[in-house]
Amino acid sequence: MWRRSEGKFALVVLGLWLFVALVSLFWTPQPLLATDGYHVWAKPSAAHWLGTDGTGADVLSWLMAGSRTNLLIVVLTVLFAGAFGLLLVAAMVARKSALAGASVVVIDALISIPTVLLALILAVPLGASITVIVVACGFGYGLNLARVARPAALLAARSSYVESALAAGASGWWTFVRHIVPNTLPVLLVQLSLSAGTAVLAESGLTYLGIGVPSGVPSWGHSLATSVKFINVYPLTVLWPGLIVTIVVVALNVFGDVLRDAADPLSNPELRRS
Amino acid sequence: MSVEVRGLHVTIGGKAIVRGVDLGVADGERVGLVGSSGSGKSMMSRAIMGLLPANARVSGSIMVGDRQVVGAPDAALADLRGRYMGMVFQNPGSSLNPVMTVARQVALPLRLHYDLTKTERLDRVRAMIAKVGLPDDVLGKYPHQLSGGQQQRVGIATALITSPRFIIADEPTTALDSIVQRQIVDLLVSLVDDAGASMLFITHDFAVLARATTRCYVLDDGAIADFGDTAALLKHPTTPEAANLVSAARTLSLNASTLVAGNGDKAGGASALSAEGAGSRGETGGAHTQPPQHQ
Amino acid sequence: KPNAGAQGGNPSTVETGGNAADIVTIGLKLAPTNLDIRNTSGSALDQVLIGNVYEGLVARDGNNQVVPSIAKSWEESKDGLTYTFHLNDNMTFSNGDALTAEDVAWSINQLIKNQYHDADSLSMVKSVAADDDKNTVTITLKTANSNLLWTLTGRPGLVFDKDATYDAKTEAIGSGPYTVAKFVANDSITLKANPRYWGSHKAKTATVVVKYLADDNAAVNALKSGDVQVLAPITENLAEPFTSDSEHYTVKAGDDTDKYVMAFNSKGKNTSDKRVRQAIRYAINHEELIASRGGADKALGGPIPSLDPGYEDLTGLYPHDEAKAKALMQEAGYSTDKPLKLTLTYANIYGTELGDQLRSQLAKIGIDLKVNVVEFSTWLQDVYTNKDYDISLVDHNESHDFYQWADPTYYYNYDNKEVQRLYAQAIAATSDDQRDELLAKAAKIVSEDAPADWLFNYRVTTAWANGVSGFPVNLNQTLLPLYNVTYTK
Amino acid sequence: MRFIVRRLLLFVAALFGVSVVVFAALRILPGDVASVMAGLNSPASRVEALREQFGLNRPLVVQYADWAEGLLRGDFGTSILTGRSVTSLIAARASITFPLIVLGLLVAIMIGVPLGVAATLARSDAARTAFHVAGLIGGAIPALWGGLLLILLFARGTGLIGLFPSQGFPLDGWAAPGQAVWSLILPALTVGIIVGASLMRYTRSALGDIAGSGRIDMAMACGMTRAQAVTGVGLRLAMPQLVSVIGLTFAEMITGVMVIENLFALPGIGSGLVTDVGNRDLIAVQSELFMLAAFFLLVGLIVDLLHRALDPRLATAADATEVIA
Amino acid sequence: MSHAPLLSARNVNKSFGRRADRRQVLFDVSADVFPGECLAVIGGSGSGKSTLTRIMLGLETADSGTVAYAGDDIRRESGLVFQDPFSSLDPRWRVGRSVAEPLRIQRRDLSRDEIDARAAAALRTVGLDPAVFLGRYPIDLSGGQAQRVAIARAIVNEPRVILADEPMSAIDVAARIQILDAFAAIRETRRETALVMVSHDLGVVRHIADRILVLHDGRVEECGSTDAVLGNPQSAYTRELIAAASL
Ligand SMILES: Nc1ncnc2c1ncn2[C@@H]1O[C@H](COP(=O)(O)OP(=O)(O)OP(=O)(O)O)[C@@H](O)[C@H]1O
Ligand SMILES: Nc1ncnc2c1ncn2[C@@H]1O[C@H](COP(=O)(O)OP(=O)(O)OP(=O)(O)O)[C@@H](O)[C@H]1O
Ligand SMILES: [Mg+2]
Ligand SMILES: [Mg+2]
Repeated sequence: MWRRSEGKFALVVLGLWLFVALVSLFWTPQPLLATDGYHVWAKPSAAHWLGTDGTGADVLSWLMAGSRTNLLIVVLTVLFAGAFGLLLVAAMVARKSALAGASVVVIDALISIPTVLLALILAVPLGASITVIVVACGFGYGLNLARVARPAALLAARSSYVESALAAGASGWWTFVRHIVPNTLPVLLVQLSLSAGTAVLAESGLTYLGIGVPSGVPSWGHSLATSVKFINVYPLTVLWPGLIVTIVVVALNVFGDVLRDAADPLSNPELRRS
Repeated sequence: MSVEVRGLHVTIGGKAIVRGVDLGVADGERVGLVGSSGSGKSMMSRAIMGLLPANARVSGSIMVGDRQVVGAPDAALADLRGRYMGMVFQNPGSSLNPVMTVARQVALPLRLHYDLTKTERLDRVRAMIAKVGLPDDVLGKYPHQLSGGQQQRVGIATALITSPRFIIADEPTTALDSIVQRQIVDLLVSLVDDAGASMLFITHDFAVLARATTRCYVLDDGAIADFGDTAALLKHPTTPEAANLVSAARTLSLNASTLVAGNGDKAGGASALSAEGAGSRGETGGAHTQPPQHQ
Repeated sequence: KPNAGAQGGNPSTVETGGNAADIVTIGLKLAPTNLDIRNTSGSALDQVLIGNVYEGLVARDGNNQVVPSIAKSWEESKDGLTYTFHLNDNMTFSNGDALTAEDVAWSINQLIKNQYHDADSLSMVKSVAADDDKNTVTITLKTANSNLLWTLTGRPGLVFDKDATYDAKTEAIGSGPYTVAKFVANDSITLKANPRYWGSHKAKTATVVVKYLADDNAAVNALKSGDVQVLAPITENLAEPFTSDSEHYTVKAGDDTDKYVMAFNSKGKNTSDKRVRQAIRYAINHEELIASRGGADKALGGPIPSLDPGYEDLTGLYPHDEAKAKALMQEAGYSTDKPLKLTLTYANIYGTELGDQLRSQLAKIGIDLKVNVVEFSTWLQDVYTNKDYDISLVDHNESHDFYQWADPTYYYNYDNKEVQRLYAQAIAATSDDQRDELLAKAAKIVSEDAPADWLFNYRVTTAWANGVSGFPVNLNQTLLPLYNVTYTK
Repeated sequence: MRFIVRRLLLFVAALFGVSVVVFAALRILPGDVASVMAGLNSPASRVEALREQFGLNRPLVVQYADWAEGLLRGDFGTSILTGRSVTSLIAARASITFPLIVLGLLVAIMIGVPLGVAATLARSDAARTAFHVAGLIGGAIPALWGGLLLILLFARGTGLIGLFPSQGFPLDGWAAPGQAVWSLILPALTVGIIVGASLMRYTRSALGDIAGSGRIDMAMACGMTRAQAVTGVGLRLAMPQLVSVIGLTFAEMITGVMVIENLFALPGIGSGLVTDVGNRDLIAVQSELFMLAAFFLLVGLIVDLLHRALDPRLATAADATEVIA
Repeated sequence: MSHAPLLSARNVNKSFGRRADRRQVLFDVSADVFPGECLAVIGGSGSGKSTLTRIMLGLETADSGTVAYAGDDIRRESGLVFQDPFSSLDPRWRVGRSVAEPLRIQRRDLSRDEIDARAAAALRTVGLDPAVFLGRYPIDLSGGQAQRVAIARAIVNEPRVILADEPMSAIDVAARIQILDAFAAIRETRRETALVMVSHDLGVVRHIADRILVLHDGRVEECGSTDAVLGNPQSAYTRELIAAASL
């Protein structure tokens, strides 16, 4: 992975992200909660590398702490989407054709409901919360995942190697876990990395709409949403979270592509050395 | 139309796939190209058609008639393809356009190269469809509604609709059962001969080879390992690569005699039966470029 | 001299000549959902309709003083129980109907009978009678009420056309200088000069469009790009590009009665402890809060703002004093190591910054403040109706609203008999001085009891393109007479 | 045919499910429209009276039945707060949101498809990398931020090159079509560029798959140039896939559109929904949510049918599972 | 060759599709497989060869008719070899793992080492050096090698029946010889093992089969010893098939 330049980029960005998220648990340049009403919207300085925001809090500290919230959201969303998506894939490639047919049609129907509608409805009982983002995105992306993975999964499910395994007495579950999933993995990886990126984007959108991350919880979307209205006055404060989100999303997408190539024995001859 | 390949090299991603091939097909001649899987047969056909993948590096020369293919701009090649050169693909299922009806598919080269009215075009398509032995009602059908043999006939009709002077058939029968396989080979041979065109026939089936061609090349790992008169080559392969292939084929043939008797009914290949037919082999490397004595 | 404040607030003295624009667009923030001012709460309606479309029996000026409107004069009986209003002559509604004493009496009686919004502020009214011949309206009270006239400047005093039928949610028929030509919910209201207007506040600009720009950024862009000529309010911090460009723009903060009330549930589990409440008041650095907001707002030490009767500077009662706050918390059993967990619940319209700042300030004295920013409707349910909260934060922008502290059932849960007694006396007072004195006394007691902290008196910042004149700067979030507004390019 | 019937039945079932879920979910909200209308400082008796007046005290089942019965008649009810029929409310907002979506989609298609084709045809590695990077970055920009950048660049009055209005919709709405379209350009560009970037990647990958499938070879063997084959045959073959993708994008665009509507102060469905939820105008909210869901379900249905119509192999299959991909 | 069939199908009928699409692909087909013999099933494309073998193996159920197996569980005592060597090996599994899969499914009693040893032995039987091939991925195999791996996988648990569905139409002639050699080796070492081979390549059939079953459009055209069927075909269809194959 490291050998390709885009792999390097993705690994560096994601590594940095993880590192900063961990560090922010123990240390931020300024205490996260410290506000200073006398120094709001301060320009970058030695004490505040990226300046301060509208409460006089340190922008860098909030961005650092935001990275852990976003990491949490991304990880949970991807896990949710992955698990839900795989469940749907399992249903779609089931040998019971009624189940397979029904799941295909149901997915096709549900997939047209936008994530934000789901989030709006979920936010009704739950209020603005990370759960809303994770569940709404996880659900939507899970559907997407299933749909995108369907051809590859079906191809694997109907392949002769699955037939051979079945003929040798394997259970449907065995073939699913050992044959179908690994052979769908390249598609899954790419799609999950897309989902991860979209989750970061969705966080900023939903938080801006007031149904995402609740107030007081640092996140990039929060930093973006609270500074957005000051773009004409303090454009730099808006620049950072937007830039970070863009770079991270690019890195996540690239990561998926590179990981697919690197982790797949078919496309990576290195892995095939015995 | 004659085809002259000289010192052809094809490299993809640093891997040499065709390595210095010289090959010639004279006007009106049917030439075979055999070789085990992965020896570069399809790559040769793609090179001649100018259909190599974008990342392929080509050197050498390929003359189709008096035109150079290597390094020619895409537009010039497009003008050549379909008009002077036609191609029959190995797997019709995956090469026929699934959203085109048979009529539109077959008419495509006409549409691209000739300025005909709709009815003129349809008439020609209808005639061509009849020639390949398909009923008229397939015209409105889509490829997936046809059987494999029917699909392959559509492929042949498409390749031949403009009466090209040169045909490449790249393993056109491997996906078909033996009865259909035989029909297709015979059809192709008769159509090519009727039109007086020349053909490069790629296969690894020696029975088919013997039936369809008069002269052939054996390709091994991107280079020509052996060449000569088909019947003679099958009878007395000289190089070990050729010998290996021929002996295997012989072991597995239903009865050994049919293998060489193959060229049979159409092309007057009876002469191939005689051992003397091999006489022309072993001469200079340039011999194969000469037009064969066609009966 | 009506609306002196409005005039005074505008330094531009450009005379409106022939080149005055016949359309002025104004950007406001909080949009009304409908036009039904009798049923729907919210100051957005008062702001745009009162004085522009509907007129009251009496009106208010920019200093929050009662001035004539439909009534040109009035008399009050000695005992303070009878008010006689003398109406103007030849008044008409925008539909052409004549505005008579009958309409006035009907409007107020309907309000009381149907319990329209704010009806309970007229609970002391015994009867309202019209004398069409003399063109007078007489209001008789059960008990004397020093607040009656002021109350009538608001919704309870509005006069509607008795004979007109229209969909009050989407249309408005009043007697003011403007009519509503078009109303797009949550987006805009187009006001057109009322050709049948009877009075002296004749509209100077033919069309005034009020655009509601909920998004601050959109608002700033709108003023910058010339899509609107006035922005009220504009966040002080956002006004910087306009402040620095005085060649093209004018930015000014006006006085107002908005009180950012941070109420401590007086019956709450932890906040019933007066020491905790006092500690919080000492802990809050009002000056810093105001500075962070751009410095336009005024410190406010008690429940009565400067424009209301009974005002007195109480900021000295609880000066910022962290040590004292810590000591009080210590007494109550908490410290930074063993913090007291409290939840602050407030509506999302006020932004997240305040919550973050308060949490930061209170953390220093051992309070772990959880900030719960909710929708206004949720706040209404949980805090206002169910009184289920520790600390709440609301901008109480009403004027003359001290009664809240004298009502033990109000969501503050504040119950002080002395305050209640003083307030009752103030209401019954027949002289303004007496009333003001009693109110000031009560206000001081309230502030000392610390049932809330008054973060600041919010002053609305207004920005306009130079060339605009006649736009009121004071009180313009509740009272926005537009007849005088012009724009000369 | 059986497929269509089944798909329609499912559509109806999904609509019913959505109506129940939406209705039920909204009833969990704290607070109601009566208390919002009464606001601060109204006595409880007034709130109660308003509730009674609006029928909010009836059992939920009765309220649902009432609403659902209206839906069947095509009557979405009357918004309690604004007093307008929900139908006209939705129509007014949709007249901004849908043109915005459509314009955005047009921009996306105009950007995404040609660039996707160009990326497929690119012969040099440098060009391919450039397209790749552009696609990656374009798709990674948060809508909110992208909108702001565009405002900074092109907004009339504030931008570097002031061209387009950056906020609000003309008062006369579509009565002034020129102005209306003009005010939608920046928002549409914002959504369009972001969606276009991902559409470009989809186009490229779909074309890439097809280019390797032998169909392009066949077309070229018939005499097409590579460019002709990719644009003519390749795009047509990719069409079913692209239609699906665009259908999904269409639905996903609404998130961006909601943000964008707020940012550009457009009184569309997105900004309207958020206010209505805040005001607890549940009759309006439930109808709006239902309409939106129905609309997107309909888009899904159309896309599915279109997908079949575009691929003759699917048209005769009884079940989508029968054809892989 | 014993006289009790190891596997026998009687009057098998099979249709696919529903309602209007319904199409019968097997009509009253009967077939016997005896221990130790090699039965070739030949016939044109779509004649039902694969379907018949799948039914005999229990991968598909017949609409009517019976399949009897003179053992315990055919699934555990049979091996399956497909036409396309690459698609029948999981491309993401190493050869060793693929070959051992039937053991891991069926023989929970065996230890890891035993399983590895048996997989190596199976590879050796088909003429592949375990040291070289165990760790490879299918993509790095030639067609002949891949097909032999698939055969190794089919025989690893010492099946009593091997079903090979067109095991060599996708590979070149030279590689076919290797496969035939592999089959020969198996029949050498395990004389009881029956081999059912579906093919339309009569050359191959002539080379290996003891008996031939000819299917045509779902019906048994004829059935008899190799020499009888090829030398003296009874039905017109068989004659045509032979003539076409002779070219
Ligand atoms: N696009 C490609 N990129 C890189 N290598 C390729 C590509 N296409 C084919 N090859 C390699 O080129 C060699 C020759 O392939 P080619 O398809 O010409 O073989 P062939 O003789 O036609 O074989 P077959 O009989 O299996 O069709 C093979 O080793 C193959 O792996
Ligand atoms: N799962 C299925 N659903 C519907 N039809 C099927 C199915 N499987 C096979 N068929 C049909 O049954 C018939 C017999 O198929 P089968 O695969 O047994 O033929 P075959 O003799 O093996 O042909 P080939 O030589 O091409 O492999 C064919 O017409 C085929 O289309
Ligand atoms: Mg080939
Ligand atoms: Mg078969």
